[in-house]
Amino acid sequence: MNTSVITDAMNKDFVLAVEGLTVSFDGFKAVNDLSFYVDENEIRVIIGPNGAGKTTVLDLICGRTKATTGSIRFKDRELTKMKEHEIVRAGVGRKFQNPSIYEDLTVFENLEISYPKGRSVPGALTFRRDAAVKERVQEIAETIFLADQLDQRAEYLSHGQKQWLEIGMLLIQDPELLMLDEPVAGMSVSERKKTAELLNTIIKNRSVIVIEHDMKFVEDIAHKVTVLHQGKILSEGSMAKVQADPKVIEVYLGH
Amino acid sequence: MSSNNDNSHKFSSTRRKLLMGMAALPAAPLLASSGLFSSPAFAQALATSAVNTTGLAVTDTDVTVGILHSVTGTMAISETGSVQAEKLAIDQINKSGGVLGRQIKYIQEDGASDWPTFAEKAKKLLVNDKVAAVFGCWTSASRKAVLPVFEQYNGILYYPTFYEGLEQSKNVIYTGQEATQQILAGLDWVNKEKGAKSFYLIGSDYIWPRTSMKIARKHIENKLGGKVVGEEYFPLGHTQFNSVINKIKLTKPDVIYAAVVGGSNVAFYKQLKAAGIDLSKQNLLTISVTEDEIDGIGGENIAGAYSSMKYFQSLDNPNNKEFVAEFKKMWGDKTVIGDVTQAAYLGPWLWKAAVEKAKSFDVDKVAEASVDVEFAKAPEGYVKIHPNHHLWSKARIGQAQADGQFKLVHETADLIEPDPFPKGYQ
Amino acid sequence: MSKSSGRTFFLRPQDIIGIIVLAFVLVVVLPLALDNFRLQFVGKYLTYAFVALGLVLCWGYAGILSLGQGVFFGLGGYCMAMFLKLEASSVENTKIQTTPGIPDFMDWNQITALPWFWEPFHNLGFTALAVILVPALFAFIVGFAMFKRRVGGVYFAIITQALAAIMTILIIGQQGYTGGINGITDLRTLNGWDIRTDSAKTVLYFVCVGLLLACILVAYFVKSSKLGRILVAMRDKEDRVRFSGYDVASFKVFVFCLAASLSAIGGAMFTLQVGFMSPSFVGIVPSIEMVIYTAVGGRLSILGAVYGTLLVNWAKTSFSESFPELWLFGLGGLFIAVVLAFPNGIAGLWQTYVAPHLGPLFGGAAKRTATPPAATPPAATPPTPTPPAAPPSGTAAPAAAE
Amino acid sequence: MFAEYSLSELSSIFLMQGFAGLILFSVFVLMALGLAIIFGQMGVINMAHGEFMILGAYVTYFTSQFFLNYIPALFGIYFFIAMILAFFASGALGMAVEWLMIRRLYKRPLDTLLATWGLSLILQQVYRSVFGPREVGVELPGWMMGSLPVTDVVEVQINGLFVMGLTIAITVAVALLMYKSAWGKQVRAVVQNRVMAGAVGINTEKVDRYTFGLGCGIAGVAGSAFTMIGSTGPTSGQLYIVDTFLVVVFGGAQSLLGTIASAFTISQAQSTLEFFLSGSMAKVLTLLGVVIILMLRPQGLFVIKVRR
Repeated sequence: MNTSVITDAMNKDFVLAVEGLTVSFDGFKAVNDLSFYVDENEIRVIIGPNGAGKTTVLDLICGRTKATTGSIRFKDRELTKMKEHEIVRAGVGRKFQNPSIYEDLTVFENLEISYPKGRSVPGALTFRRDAAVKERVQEIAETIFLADQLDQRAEYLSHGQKQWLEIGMLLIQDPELLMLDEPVAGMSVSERKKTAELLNTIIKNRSVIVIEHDMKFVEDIAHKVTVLHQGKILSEGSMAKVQADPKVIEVYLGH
Repeated sequence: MSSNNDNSHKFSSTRRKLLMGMAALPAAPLLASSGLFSSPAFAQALATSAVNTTGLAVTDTDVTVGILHSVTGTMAISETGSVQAEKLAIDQINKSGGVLGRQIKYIQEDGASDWPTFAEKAKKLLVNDKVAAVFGCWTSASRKAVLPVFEQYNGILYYPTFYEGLEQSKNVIYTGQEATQQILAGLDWVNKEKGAKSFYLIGSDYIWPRTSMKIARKHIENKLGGKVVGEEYFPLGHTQFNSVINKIKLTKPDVIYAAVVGGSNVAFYKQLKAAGIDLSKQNLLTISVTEDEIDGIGGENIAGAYSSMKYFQSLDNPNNKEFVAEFKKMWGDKTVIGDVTQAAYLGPWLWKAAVEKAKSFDVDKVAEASVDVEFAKAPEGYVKIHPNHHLWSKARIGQAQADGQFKLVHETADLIEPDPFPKGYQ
Repeated sequence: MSKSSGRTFFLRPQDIIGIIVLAFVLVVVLPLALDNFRLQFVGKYLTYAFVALGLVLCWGYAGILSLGQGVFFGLGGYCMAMFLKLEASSVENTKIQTTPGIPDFMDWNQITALPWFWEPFHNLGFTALAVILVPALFAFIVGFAMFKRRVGGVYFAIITQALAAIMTILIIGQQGYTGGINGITDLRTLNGWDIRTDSAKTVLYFVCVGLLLACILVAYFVKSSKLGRILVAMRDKEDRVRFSGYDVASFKVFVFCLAASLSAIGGAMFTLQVGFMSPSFVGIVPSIEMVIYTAVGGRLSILGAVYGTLLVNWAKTSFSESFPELWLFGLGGLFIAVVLAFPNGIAGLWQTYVAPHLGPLFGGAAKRTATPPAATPPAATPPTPTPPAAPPSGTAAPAAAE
Repeated sequence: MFAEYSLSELSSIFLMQGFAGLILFSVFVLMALGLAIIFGQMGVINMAHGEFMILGAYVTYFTSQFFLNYIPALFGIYFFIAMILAFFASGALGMAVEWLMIRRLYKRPLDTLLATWGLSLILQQVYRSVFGPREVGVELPGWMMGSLPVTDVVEVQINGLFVMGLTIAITVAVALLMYKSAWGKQVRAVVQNRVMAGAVGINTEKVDRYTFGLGCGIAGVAGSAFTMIGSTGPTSGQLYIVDTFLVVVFGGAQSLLGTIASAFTISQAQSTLEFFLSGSMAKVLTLLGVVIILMLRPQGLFVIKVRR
C-alpha cells in the first residue's frame, strides 16, 4: 500500500485508519510500516502465520503497546496518544485471545462491571444497580446464551462459555469497533457453530476486526481479509482474491 | 479501677512466673558483714496494714516487685545484664532477711524492645499486680513511655541506665548517671592529661547521643577552650563507617568522642581498627562502651580506648570484689559486668533502704524517704540519693584492655552532684 | 436472578447480623467481662483494627500489599499527638524552659520558636482534618507516582517498606521537630479534658468502638459498591478492567488513600488512648505485623480483620506475660501457618466449618446454598493458583464470618 | 570545607574515600547476590535473608572458638574453613526451608514475603535461645586486621581487600555457574518456562531446591565475611534487609549485572554523600533517591519475569 495516495478527506469515511504503523522491540520490527483502513460496518479478518504480528496490531490499536512511529486514527481521533481506558471510552472494544474474565465474580457482576456507566471512582461508588442495568445485562446474557447462569461464579463456566462471556462484556459497552482475537480457538464443534451464530448477530451496526486461523470460519464472516506476514501486509481483499494470491499461497504452503 | 486489694492474693497463686528467692539459706557474707540494713527483728513488729496503706502486693511474709526489661528484640542484648543484676540483688536481700521482714518476690515482664509494650506492661505491673516497686527500662524511649504510667498510678521505678538528663520525677529513682555526671569529668581529664584541644563527636542518631554531644560541645568550647572539628550522627543500626573514618583522618582530632550504640558500635570499632587507627596512639573517649559492649566488639578491636563511666568490673575495692564473685557465681564465669549492670544492682538495695527508712511500702513515703538514702556497700563505692532522685556518684575513666576489661586510669576525688537540668549546657 | 436483583441496600442480612454481633461484643460483652485495665488493652488493640480494615480493602480486595501502613498509622497518631502536646505545653506548664510555651523536647534542642508546621495544630478542627487528610495526601502522592507507572505487587511492597524505613530515620533524626526516638510523650488533656483518667479511657474506648463501627460501615459500603467489585476484578484481570474503560490507577490510588486514612484514624485513637506516639509504630516491623492481623482474620473479611487483630494481640499479651521467649516462635509460626494452611484466616475457617451448620439460621447463608451446586467450592481445597492468592471462595468468603 | 588542607592530603583522602566506596560496594554485592538469585531467578521474596547471613556469622564464631581451643596453631587460616562451613550450613537450612515451606508458595510471591518474615522471627528467637541474647565477638586472625600503609596518609584496609577479593571470587563463581554450567542452563530454563523445562526432563523441584540453597549459602558466606566489619547477634540480620532488597530491586532483579550495577550506584552515592553530609541525612537521601528513581523509571529497571 502506498500511503501517499490516501488524502485526509478520505479518512473521514473510514472508522479506522492505520497509517505507517511501526513498532520495534529491541530492534525487532514486529509491525513494519503497516497501513490499512476499516470501513463502517465492515468485518475485517486478519490472518497470517504465527508471529506475523496480528495480535500486536490489535495491541497497538487498543493502546496496550505503544507504536514506535505511525498513526492510528479512529473516527478522526488519534489513538496512539490516548490511554487504554480512553480508547475504550472512545468506542473500541477488545477481546483477548485467552478468555479474560473475572473468575471471582458472578456472570452478572462480570457484565455489570463492563456496563459503560460509573467508570470513574466517584461514579463507581455511587453506581446503582437500577432497572436499566438489570434489563441490559439480561438482554446481553440472553444473546450470549448465559441467561441461566447469571448468579454463577465465572470460574465454573466452561471454556466456550467464558469466551462468550467475554464477548458479552464487550457487547454491553456497545463499541463501534470490536476487535476479536481468535474467538473460536479451543472450542468444540457445537460451540463453534453457536459462536458463529453469535458473531453474526453482534456484528450488525459496528465495524469488527477478527483474528482467526479457522479458514472455514473466516470464509463465513469476512467482508475483507488482510494477510499479514512478518509485520507487513502480504495481501488484502476479498477472501477469493486473497486465496488466489500466489504470494499468500507461497507463505502458507511453502516453496 | 475495679481491681482491689484481693488481687494480691489472687495472683500469687496463679502467676506462673512468680519466683521466690531461696529464703532460708544463710545470709551472704556481703550482708552479714555490713549489718547496715539487715534488721529483720524490727520489721516483724510492723503489721502489714501499717506498712501498706495503698493496697500494694504486700503480705505478712512477702512483697512483690516487678522487673521490666526487654528479653526479646534488639535491646535484649543490653538489658540482659540489668535483669541479672536485679535478680542477684533481690536474692541477696532475701537471704539477709528481706525488706521489713518480708521476702521479695518478683514478676518479670518483657518489654520486647518496643516502647508501647513497655507502657502496657508497666501498667499491668502497677494496676494488675500492684507491685511495690519496679526495676526496669533501659532506653530513654522506654522510660519516657512508662513515665506517665508511673505518675498516674503512683508507682516507683528504679531506672539503671546513664541517660541524657532533662528529667526529674517523684516516681523515678535514677541509679545511673545523668549526662553531666558522665561527660564533664571525662572531658576535663582528657583535656588535662592528654592536652586535648580538638574533638570529633560521633554518635548514633537519637536523643541520648545528641543531648550528650550538646553538653560536650558546650563544655569543650566554653570551659576548655577547645574546638569541635566534626559532629556526626548515624541511624541506629548503621554498619558502614568508612566515610566518617576518612573524615576523622582528614581532620586529625586530638580526641574522637564517641556515643555509638548497639550493632553500630561493633561495626564502628572493627572498622576503626581495620582502617589503621591505632587506639593506643589516637585518643578515643567513649561514653557508650562498657564491658558488655566489648563482649560483642572484641577486646582486641578496642584496646586502648578510654571509656567514661562510674563503674568498671575491675574496680579494686572489697565491695566490688564480693559483688563480682557473687555475680559470677549466679550467672556463670564468662559473664561480664558493665556500668549499667552495676547501676541496676543498686536499685533493689536502694529501695530496701528507703522502705526501711520510711517503715512503709507506700510509694509516697518511699519516694520521700529516698532523699539522702545511702548505700555504703555499692560495688562502685558509696552512693547517696540526691533530692532530685539521682545519685551522687564518682566519675571514672577506664582504658579498654585486650582481655575485655578496663584499667582504671582516673577517678574523681569527690562524689559529683547530679544536675539533670544543667545551667549553661542547654 | 433472585440474588442479583435483590440488592438494594449495601448490607446483606448476614452482614447486618455480623455487625450487630461485633457491636454487641465490643459494646456490651467486653466491657462487662473485663476489668477496666484489660478493657483499655482492648481499646488499644482496636486502634490496630483500623489498619487491618484498610488492608482488607487494599490488600485483600485490590491485591495491593503495602508494607508501609505503619507510616499512615504514625502520621495520624503524630497529628493528634501534636495537638495534645501543644495543649500540654502551655506557658505556665513549661515555665522552667528557656522558651516557655513550646514542647519540652524542642526546648532541649535549642529551638526557640514553634516551627510553622506545628502552628495549625493549636486548632482541634484542623487536627481532625489533618489526621484524615495528611496521610491520604501522602498516600496519594506515593500511589499516584507508582500506580500510574504500573508498579505493583512485590515492587510496591518493597518500596513501601523502604518508605517506612526512611520515615523512621527522618523522625528519629529530626528530633527537634518530632521528639526523636522517644516520640511525643506526656500528653495530658484534650480541650481541657484529662485523657489520663480511667473514666476518660473508658469514654475513649467507646469512642474508638463507635469510630471503628463507622469505618466498618464505610468499608462495607465500598466493598458492596461497584467499586468493590472493580477492585476484585482488577486483582484478577487488571488488563480486562483497563480495556473495559476504567482508569485502573485511579482506583488503586483511591483504595490506597482510603486504607491510609483508616490507618490514620486508628493512629489518632491510639495516641488518645495510650497517651503518646513514637516512631516505633512507623517502622518496618510494626507495618508487617499489622499485615498479619489482617491475614489471621481473613484477608477478604472486613469483620474478620477486627477479630484477627484482637486475637493476635490478645495472644501476644498473654503469651508474652507467661513465656516471653516463646512469643516470637508463636508469632513467626502464625505467619507461616496462616500463609501455608489458612490463606483465608479465621473467616475461611468459619466459612468452611461453622457457617454450613448455621445455614438455616441465616437468611443470607440459606440463599447462598440455593445457588447451583457447581458454584459451591469443595470444602477445604487449597487455593486456586491465581496470584495474588485469590482464594477459591472469593467474594463469597467474607460473608461467612460476618 | 577543604580550604585548610594541602593538595596531597586532599588527594590521599579522595583516594581513601574511593576505596571506602569500593568496600561498601563489595559489601552490598555480597549482601545482595544471594537474594538476587533467590528473588531474581525464583521470584521468592526472602525476608529471612538477614537471618541466613547471621547463621553464617555464628558458624564463623564457633569455628573460631574451636580453632582457638583445639588447634590454635592453625588459627590463621580458620576463616577460610569457616566460610565453607557457613556456606553449607546456610545452604542446608535454605534447602530445608525450601522443601518445608517455599515450594508450596511459588505461585504466591507476596505470600512468600509473609511466610519468610515469620521464618525470620523464628530464627531470631532460635539464635537468642541457643546462642544467648548478647552479641558475640568473633576474633580474627591477626593478619586480617589492620591496614597496609601505601603512603603516610593512604592506608588500605586488609579486611576491605579481603571482602573485595571474596566478592569478586563469588561473583565470578556464580556467573560461571549460572551462565556456563549445565546446571545454570537448567535453572534458567526453569525460570523461563517451568512446564516446558519439566517436559524436557529437568527435575524442576530439584533445581528449585538447589537454587534456593545456593542463594542462602551465599548469604551464609556473606554473613561470615561480615563478622570482620559488623556485629554478630540474634537481631543483627535485620540491619541489612532494607538495603539488600533495595539493591536487588533497583538493579532490576533478574540479571546479575543489574545487581552489581545497582550496588555500585547506591554504594558510591551513599559513600560520597556520607562524606559531605551527616550520616543520617546521607542515608535518608540515598534511600529517597533510590525510591524516587524506582517510582519514576520502573519500566527501565523492572525488567523481570516473576514466575507465573
